[in-house]
Amino acid sequence: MDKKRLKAAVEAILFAKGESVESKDIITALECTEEEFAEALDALKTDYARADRGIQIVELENAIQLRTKEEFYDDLIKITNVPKKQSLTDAALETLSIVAYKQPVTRLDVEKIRGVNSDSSLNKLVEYGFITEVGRLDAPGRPLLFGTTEQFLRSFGVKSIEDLPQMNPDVLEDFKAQAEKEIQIKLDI
Amino acid sequence: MDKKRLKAAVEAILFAKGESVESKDIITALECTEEEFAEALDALKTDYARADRGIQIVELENAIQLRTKEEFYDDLIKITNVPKKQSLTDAALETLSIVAYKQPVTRLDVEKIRGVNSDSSLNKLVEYGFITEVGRLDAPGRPLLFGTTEQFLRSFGVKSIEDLPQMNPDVLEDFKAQAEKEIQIKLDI
Amino acid sequence: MAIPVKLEVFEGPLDLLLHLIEKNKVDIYDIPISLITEQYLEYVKNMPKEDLNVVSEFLVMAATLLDIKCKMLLPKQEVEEGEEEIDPRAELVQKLLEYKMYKYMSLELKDMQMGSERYIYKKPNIPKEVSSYKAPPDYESLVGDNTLQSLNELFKVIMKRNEDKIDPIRSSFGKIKKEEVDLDKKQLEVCAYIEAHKNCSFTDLLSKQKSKMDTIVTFLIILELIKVGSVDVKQEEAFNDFTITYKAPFTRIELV
Repeated sequence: MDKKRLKAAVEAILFAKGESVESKDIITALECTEEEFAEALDALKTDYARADRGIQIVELENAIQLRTKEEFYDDLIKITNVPKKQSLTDAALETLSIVAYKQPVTRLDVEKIRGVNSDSSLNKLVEYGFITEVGRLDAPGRPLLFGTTEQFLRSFGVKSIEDLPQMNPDVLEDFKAQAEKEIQIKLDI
Repeated sequence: MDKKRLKAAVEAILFAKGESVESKDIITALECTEEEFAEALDALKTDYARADRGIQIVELENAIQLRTKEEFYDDLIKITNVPKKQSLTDAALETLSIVAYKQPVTRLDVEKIRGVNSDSSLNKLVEYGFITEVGRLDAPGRPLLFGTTEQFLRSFGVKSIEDLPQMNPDVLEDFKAQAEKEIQIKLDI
Repeated sequence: MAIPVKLEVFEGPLDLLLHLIEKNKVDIYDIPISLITEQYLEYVKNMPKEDLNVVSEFLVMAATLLDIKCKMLLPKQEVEEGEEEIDPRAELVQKLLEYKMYKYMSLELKDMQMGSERYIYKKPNIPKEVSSYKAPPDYESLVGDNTLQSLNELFKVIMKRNEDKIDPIRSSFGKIKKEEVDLDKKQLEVCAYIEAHKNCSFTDLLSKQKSKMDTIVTFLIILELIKVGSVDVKQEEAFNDFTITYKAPFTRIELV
């Protein structure tokens, strides 16, 4: 398949499918090499980057998907029914951050960290499609394990779990420094 | 709104809606003139006409819509219909053997022999082209008669129906005799 | 009287503790346990008690706090050489830090979600020609290992199975007619029997019946005779036989 046709075919597939498509599936269907696919994808991205284009490619784990560019949101809400955003409660957000950073986790893991029963938060997150059951822990009772979904990546604007903001011990150090500073201020007064 | 932005916004709207959008609705949403809109639309059409684009604009009455170019349907088929390995079910094989050896047969004949409704097996076999309607029985309701096809002969390596191993009345008599014998043995015990 | 205080809502005991630590501007690594416990208990005392599950979660933490407070009041235990002395608060501090970290990350997530709200995705538009496409039959895989021979074998099996369904012995049996019990005749028989014996045993009467249906009908007739007052039935002891005594002339019984 010549380069132009390959590029066009990738666009055609992404448009028709609407949802995310795994790169390897496209490569199989179009019978091209990984390099040829990567080249076509790059060419498409360059195209879409132009100011007179309204759509863009978003990469999620090993899949790609088309979406509108952010700057047309205000125009779009005037004419399309924008799906309602799932606004999450603080409890659900806390639970989500535990699942995202510690996945796979059981209900009990979440409950231990939060110090409260988190069933309803977990259920809500499953219902919204942000997390899903990813298996069972090899332990008595074989409890369910939860992990985040592609929908989570999409809704929170990250390519993959690795791209989540880092949560490292430094953050904890910051907390400590902050706490100490606060105490200092107090003592100074 | 500058021309490039207008063009991009039209693309974003067409993409997000997926279905057809009335031109006047786009004009209202983007607060542009009819001329500006027509110009943007033309520019988009010129873009999409290029060989390296996979989508096109379709105009219907007073509405427009984005659509995959027809020449990529084959690629889409490859990615949306992952071919399942086809094989004949036991039910279909039974039905096929009955049609092959007792043809021409009606649905009712097959059903009587198999003891179960065989419509779906018969339909499947017709769909695969192994059997076909060969006429109608001269009986109340004029039921359809089925027989095997050339495809069946080809696939099972027979030159003609006459080459099928015959199942003659003697064989049936044998079965009957055999069944009686078995019962006799049972009674003797 | 307690002044009603509008209570802040906390996600859980850890959330409340963090709040108290921040409010008092104390070091999370060196929590003044008495002060914090006191404030914690004060909050729990005032919290709405409707949801006992929630309350109990807060109470568990209260118990933990009191436990730590006790340990800190006790004189320090002798520590074995080389081993570091364990602060009773250490475990709680760890939990608080872990929770605080995830809580912090949850705020980051919240911002991220707001930032990615402005993209719109589209629904699939699979052309009809594509979605209704049916792959042509792959005859090789359809036929698979089946041969004309196996088809023939299968046909023989089916025909045999069909033949076996007809049991050659039973199919030759004549039909057995159902024995009907003639109610009028039966009634006359039973009545005549009782009248002739004046006193008779129920068991004896039943033992004279030929079939199950006869027995059932006889029993029903006796019940009816009792009802219309033609006979008396006596039983000397539980589980013993009944004695049927003739009382009055019989009238025709309509058994339904």
